[in-house]
Amino acid sequence: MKCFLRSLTLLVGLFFYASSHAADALPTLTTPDDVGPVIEQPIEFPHFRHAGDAKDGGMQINCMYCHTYARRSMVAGIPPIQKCIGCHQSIESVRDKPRIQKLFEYWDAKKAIPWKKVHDLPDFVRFNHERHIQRFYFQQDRPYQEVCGYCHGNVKAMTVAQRQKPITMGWCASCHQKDHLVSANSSKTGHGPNDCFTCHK
Amino acid sequence: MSVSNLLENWSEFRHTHPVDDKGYPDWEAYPSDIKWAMAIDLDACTGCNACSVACYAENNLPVVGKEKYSHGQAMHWMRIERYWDENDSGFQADQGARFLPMMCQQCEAAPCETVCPVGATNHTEDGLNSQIYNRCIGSRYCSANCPYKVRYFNWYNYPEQENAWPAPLNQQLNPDLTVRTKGVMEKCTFCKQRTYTARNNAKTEGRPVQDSDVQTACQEACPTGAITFGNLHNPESQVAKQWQSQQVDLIKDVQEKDEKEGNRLRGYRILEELRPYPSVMYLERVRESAV
Amino acid sequence: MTENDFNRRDFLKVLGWGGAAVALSGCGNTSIQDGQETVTSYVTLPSFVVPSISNYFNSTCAQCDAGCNIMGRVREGRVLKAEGNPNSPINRGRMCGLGQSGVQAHYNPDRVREPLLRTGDKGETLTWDKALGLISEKLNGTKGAEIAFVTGGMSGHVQALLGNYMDALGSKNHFSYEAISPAVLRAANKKAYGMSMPRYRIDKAKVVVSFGADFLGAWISPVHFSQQYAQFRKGTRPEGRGVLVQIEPKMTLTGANADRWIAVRPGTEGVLALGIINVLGKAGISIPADIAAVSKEYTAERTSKETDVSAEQIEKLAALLKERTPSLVLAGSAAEGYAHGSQNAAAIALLNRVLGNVGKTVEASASVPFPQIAPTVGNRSSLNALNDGLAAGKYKVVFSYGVNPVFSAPASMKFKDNFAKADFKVAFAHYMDETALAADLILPLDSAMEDWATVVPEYMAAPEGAGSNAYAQMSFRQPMMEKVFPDTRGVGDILLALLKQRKADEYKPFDDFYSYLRNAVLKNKVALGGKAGDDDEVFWNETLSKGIVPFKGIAGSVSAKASAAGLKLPAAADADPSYPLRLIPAVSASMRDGRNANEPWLQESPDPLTTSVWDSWVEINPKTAAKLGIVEGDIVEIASRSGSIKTQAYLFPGIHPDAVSVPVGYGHDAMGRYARGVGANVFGMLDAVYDKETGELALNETSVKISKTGQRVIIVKEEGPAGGSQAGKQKIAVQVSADKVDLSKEV
Amino acid sequence: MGKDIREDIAWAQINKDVLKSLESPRKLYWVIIVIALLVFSVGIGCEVYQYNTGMGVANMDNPHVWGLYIASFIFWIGMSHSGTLLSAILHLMHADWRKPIYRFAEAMTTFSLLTAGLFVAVHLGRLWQVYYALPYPSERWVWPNFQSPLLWDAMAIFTYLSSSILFLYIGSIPDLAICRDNIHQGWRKKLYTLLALGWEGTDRQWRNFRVTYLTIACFLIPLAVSVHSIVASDFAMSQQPGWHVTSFPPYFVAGALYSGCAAIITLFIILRYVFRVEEYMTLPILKKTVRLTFAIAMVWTYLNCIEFASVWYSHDQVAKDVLIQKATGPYAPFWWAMIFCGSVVPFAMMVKKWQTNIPVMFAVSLLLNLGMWLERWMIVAPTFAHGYYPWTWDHDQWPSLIQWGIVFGSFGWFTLLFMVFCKIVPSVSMYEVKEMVYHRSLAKKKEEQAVKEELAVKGAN
Repeated sequence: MKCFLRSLTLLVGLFFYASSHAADALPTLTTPDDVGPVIEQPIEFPHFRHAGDAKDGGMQINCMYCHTYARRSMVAGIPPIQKCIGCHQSIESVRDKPRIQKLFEYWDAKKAIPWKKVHDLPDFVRFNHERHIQRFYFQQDRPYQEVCGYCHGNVKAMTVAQRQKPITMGWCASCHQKDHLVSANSSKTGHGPNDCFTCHK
Repeated sequence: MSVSNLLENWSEFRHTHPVDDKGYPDWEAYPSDIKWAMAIDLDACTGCNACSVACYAENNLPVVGKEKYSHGQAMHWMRIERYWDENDSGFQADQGARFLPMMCQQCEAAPCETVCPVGATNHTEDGLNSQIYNRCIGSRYCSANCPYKVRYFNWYNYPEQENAWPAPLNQQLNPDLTVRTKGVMEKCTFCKQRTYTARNNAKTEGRPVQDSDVQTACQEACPTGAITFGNLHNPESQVAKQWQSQQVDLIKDVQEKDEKEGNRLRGYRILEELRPYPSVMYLERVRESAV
Repeated sequence: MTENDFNRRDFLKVLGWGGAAVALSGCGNTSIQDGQETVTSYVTLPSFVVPSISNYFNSTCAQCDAGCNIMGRVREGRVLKAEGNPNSPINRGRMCGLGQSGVQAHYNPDRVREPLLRTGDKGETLTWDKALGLISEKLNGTKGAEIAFVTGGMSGHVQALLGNYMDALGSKNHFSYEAISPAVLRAANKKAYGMSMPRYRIDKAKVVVSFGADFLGAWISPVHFSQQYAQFRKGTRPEGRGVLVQIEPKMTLTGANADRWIAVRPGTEGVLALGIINVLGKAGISIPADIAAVSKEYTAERTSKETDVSAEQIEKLAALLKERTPSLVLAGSAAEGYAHGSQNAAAIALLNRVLGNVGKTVEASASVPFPQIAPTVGNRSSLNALNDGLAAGKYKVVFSYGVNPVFSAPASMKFKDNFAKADFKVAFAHYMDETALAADLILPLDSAMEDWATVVPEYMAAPEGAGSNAYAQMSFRQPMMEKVFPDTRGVGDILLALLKQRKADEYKPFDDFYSYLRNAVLKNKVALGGKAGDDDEVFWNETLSKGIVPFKGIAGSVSAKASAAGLKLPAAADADPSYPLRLIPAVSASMRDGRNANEPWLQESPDPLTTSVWDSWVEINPKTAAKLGIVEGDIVEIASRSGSIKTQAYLFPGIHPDAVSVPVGYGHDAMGRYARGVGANVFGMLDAVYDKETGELALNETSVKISKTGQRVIIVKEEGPAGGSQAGKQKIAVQVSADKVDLSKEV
Repeated sequence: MGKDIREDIAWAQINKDVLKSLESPRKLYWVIIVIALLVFSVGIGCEVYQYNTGMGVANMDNPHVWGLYIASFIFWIGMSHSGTLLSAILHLMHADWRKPIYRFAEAMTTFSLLTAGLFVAVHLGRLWQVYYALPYPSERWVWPNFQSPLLWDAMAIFTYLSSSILFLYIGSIPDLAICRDNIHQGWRKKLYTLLALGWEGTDRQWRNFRVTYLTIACFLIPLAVSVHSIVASDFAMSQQPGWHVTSFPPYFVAGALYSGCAAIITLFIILRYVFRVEEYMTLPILKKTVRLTFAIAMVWTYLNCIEFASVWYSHDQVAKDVLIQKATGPYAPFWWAMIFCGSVVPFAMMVKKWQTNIPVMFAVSLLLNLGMWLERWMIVAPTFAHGYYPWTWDHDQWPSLIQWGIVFGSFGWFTLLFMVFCKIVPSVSMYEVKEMVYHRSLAKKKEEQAVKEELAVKGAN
């Protein structure tokens, strides 16, 4: 009997110890990528061409040149076709490429492009692009590619954007629990809100 | 997430109340510089229901229809109560009726918060009593324990099965907050989506939130301006001035002025003696006796 | 960028595409569904549109005739909510529940979606071209005198266009009809003060005595008066907190907020007013001789006997009025709905003169210098004229727009039958309401949030300050989003198209009503507050963005010469024993005359006093009910000489024992899913008794008897069976006597 | 009064009698099974409808957010207590009369707990998210709220349930072995072989068995008390008038034992008839049970009075109002019925003649159960009807047929489980009855010996 009890205690203890460590190791800021599905878009937009590094043949356009609302609104927004046309009407060299032709078709028909959502959050979640951009891009002065990349992954290397991070609650919370510098030239740190109501609506 | 994190985490997700077990208020422990609060002047309130309709419009409240209304399943986060004066022979109407707009009082020590088995309702740092719809499993314990009975349960699947917003009425739905489905509790949030936006904008501009930043939907609609809403921590805010001038203290369960003889102030909080420390102050309705 | 001349019309067209994203039920969906939803995207987007941030467009509320200025909150191409325009002198950023529900009229699933032609009992859809062609066909060979157009109260450029159309048809038969209108008041005011709609200054009065004017609920411009009321109740204003006394047989929302609610015997309001004058005279107020001659016989005792108000109460009231000036005496619909309604109103107006309120709390308002857009007010006597004409077979083609006389005319008028006598009836309709159902051709209208219009309010509120007596304003109503249903049309567009049938050349320059309106406004740029040198485009855009166009009106003046000449109040008649009770059709703030009954928020927002929803009811004094053996929830039959209805009984302390009250606006048998079959229509059973001077239907002159049917229901209402009791002495809705609090130091 | 178990009954006879009950019960057994199935399917139908449509079909509203489900939940939890009382407490007290009946009482404990658990599921608005209430290290970094009495409840009940099942099972092992040895083919043989865990009845096995059984019994007693105290905390920890009562935990425990004992009487009477075990479930045992029940009834009545009294002499006006409402308001008929059934009817058990009168006791036990069910309902509902806030006062909301249907169905579910169990596992503990018979015969022999010796002594003198 004694023997039985002893081994039971030991087993239970082992279970808790092991599970505690196993769980501890899980979510961190640099999670292994959790790649989302490949999504077919109406136009196969080459992100790498626009935002990619120069060495890869990209033009290093700031993400927020097109996704211009990210710094002043909850949503980053898809640029209106107007924006694409604004540049492309004067870029004759690629005018006859099928993707560009498609773009002009939409423009001529005055029809918005039905882009599919790549990073879709459930409707009860409120994610604010503005706050994150303000915090990391403007206050901490981090490079925009890094800041956007926290959640969107390495978009500058993609053609059609694909989800690279899990974007689950635990994943969000793992970063919110970390201390981050308040601004570039301050040693003060703070972490993201852990108030349920801030992100849940 | 380890088991060793359990307790630490748990204490974090329940914010400290300024009124805790110490028996005296601890404002130092208050986690932010915002405490949303309200004041409602019952002398100005005419009971016209504009606030309630505005709430329907702002907060995606379903219209339940006659049959369900008859079962008491209406979803009005803000309800207008009508009371009569009474004497021995029954209701008296010669001084009119008394109206009371009643919504979640956003208690500082809310009875609903402690009892939720999953922590779907808890206190936010800006002093709201939050309701996380997706966390709710529908035990309804919060409502059972609410002294004001201002929590509303989704008895049915209003958006889908009950078709509460037949197209194109659904286009009116506010995208700033979700449409609740069956089986979750909901209640007034002091227009969380609006306070959120106000705080967000103020933060971007690097300044504190001011009165002009935010109005709740009911306050905005109120034809007589009976509702005041704002940050109680900001002494410049209208609501703080009102609370102050009425000598109503958020963290007391008995106001000093009520103990004094000859109190000529009319601010009070409902069911204050139960010590939930509600965030809504009402101002007594005044009636002239000379006529 | 590429399109610099970006105007609002195009903006609405390109903004959202194929319906924008709708908030979905969120709680069931815990998983992320990448690639399932579509992003809201745009072709072009003006810089002021930022996704997730709302834009506000100024417009004007169309839910009632007060003309409150509103802002539509627009997100992703959808209007979400109406909010008050803070710059409006009328509603000052506030709104009532009725106004809030305007979005539900806009998105209503029961709107008429395409033109319909009735053949026999069946309807068929047809194109606009065919519909308009049909009208043209029917009008050919029809004399102008055979064409009638019935509308509600109208103003602005739609009215101007309608006027032009009627001229083009050679018809003078424009009938402006309102089921509930202050027509008697207008006439009485004209006589007493020299203008039909002076400005009332509740906010300046120390005492307001209101004879049945429900200014917080459904009287003239309730949101504006609520603003004034809020001022009036402030202890911090120089006059101190005001005292409101409401005198009426059935408690209205205003009565519920009164310091003293006095239940007067129905119809004796004028007597009471004269009684008060009599007592005031005795108390030393100087009474002009003509008034004294009339009032002298109304001693406190006699008045008390006739009105059922105690002499003590009359004296108290007189003392208060004498002590606290200025005061304001209002005459409202409850006092006017009698055969002697005009007399009542005149007697009440005398009080203002006696108390010296005219010019202080009854102020002059401005009139509009442009007669084409100045408001045409509706009343019921015009319906009588139309009905007589229809009965005589005078009209062959009848247009109706914005009114529902088939629903709101008393059955004794036989309006429906007479309406059927016309050969061709065209209804400009929002819903398939009773009148649209009786019409031959139904033209679907844009909602007020899709349409262009200008509105000039009848009650001209003005901002504080100099020149306010010459202040006038025109408000814009403009589209806030793309049409919900693509095949509806604005009333202006329809009228323009019809006009083009008659005068193609004159209206050729105008593609649509928008261009007509723009042209008309820009033509009068200077008169509307612009400078001659202003750029048209800039002026137009600024005007639209403000939504309010103030302009200089013709300053009026009020005369304090209300005369008692010819004033004769009938002695209270003994009740007919077979119809012992007086029926008071109640106008509630949300239901009004029933035109908005299909908006679910209004149906579900409880009546403030009875807290009843989704049904009509009859209010009975508990004493009367006890006599008749009626308890709450009994289905009773209310029968008048002209008809009867059945509805549920509600025992209500706020009603005179000699009266019963049923709300109007319920009892539609058409209109839509939320209105149909809800409650009973009290309009139908009204006796055809008219005010002797104005010919207005005397709403309160119907005598009824009540009998139980034996059925009983549980009333669907917000209050519990405890009936709003606060027993248990808990501090819930606390009331305090004015002398127990110090209001002067409040913030 | 009937005969008690014969001391000279042969052990083989015991085996034979009890095993026979597993094979050929009376026809009534099948009738009961069919009825239980029907009743249960009514409940299932109602629940499926409610699950798909929403809780609204149960006719609950604000403020009546809880209804019969919670009342029935407490009722079934309460019912589970007497199993523990009979098997654990009386085991420790060496009351040997419990032996023929403790097995089914213990089964009752387990199955009523399972039924109670059903009500938690039925009651939740979003049953499909119930795992949120489980304390597991989740990806979301959130935990359930350990402050909530509801969570304590869940934990307590789960612990109690698992311990009860363990207790029931361990106690049945020797009997399962007997079954295994006496049945020669079919699925039963396989089942018993599996469940008997290779029991051979060796001395060492018996010794270990005794220790284990005793340990669990000791563990179970505080657990039982705590479970119902915690259920009481659901109410006592809240702020509502009529619930916020300090004496609720003991009151609930007493109520639980009370209703459990009443249920034992009911089932005792049914079982002894259906399974033809009149030989073992004898009237003297019934008499003892009835007396025990009466004692508990008096304790409950006392605590009930204490509760009223403490409300009465406190200055809590609102709580007082609730009490007055209970006695005079719309719930009055039910409340007085509860007083009648719970505090008046038990006096019938004082009548000696009736203590062993089967029909009378059957009726009485049903009434007691009804009373105890009403008691739970009278705790839950009137507080909602007359809480702190006057606007919601006196607004009655009666349960809909759907709600009644589910409550009704739960009785079918319980009966079904219980009856099937009794058909598979011997409802009379064979080895304990043997023990009892053995001890009694020993005692008798001793007594006879003593008499003999006395006589011998006398004779010698």
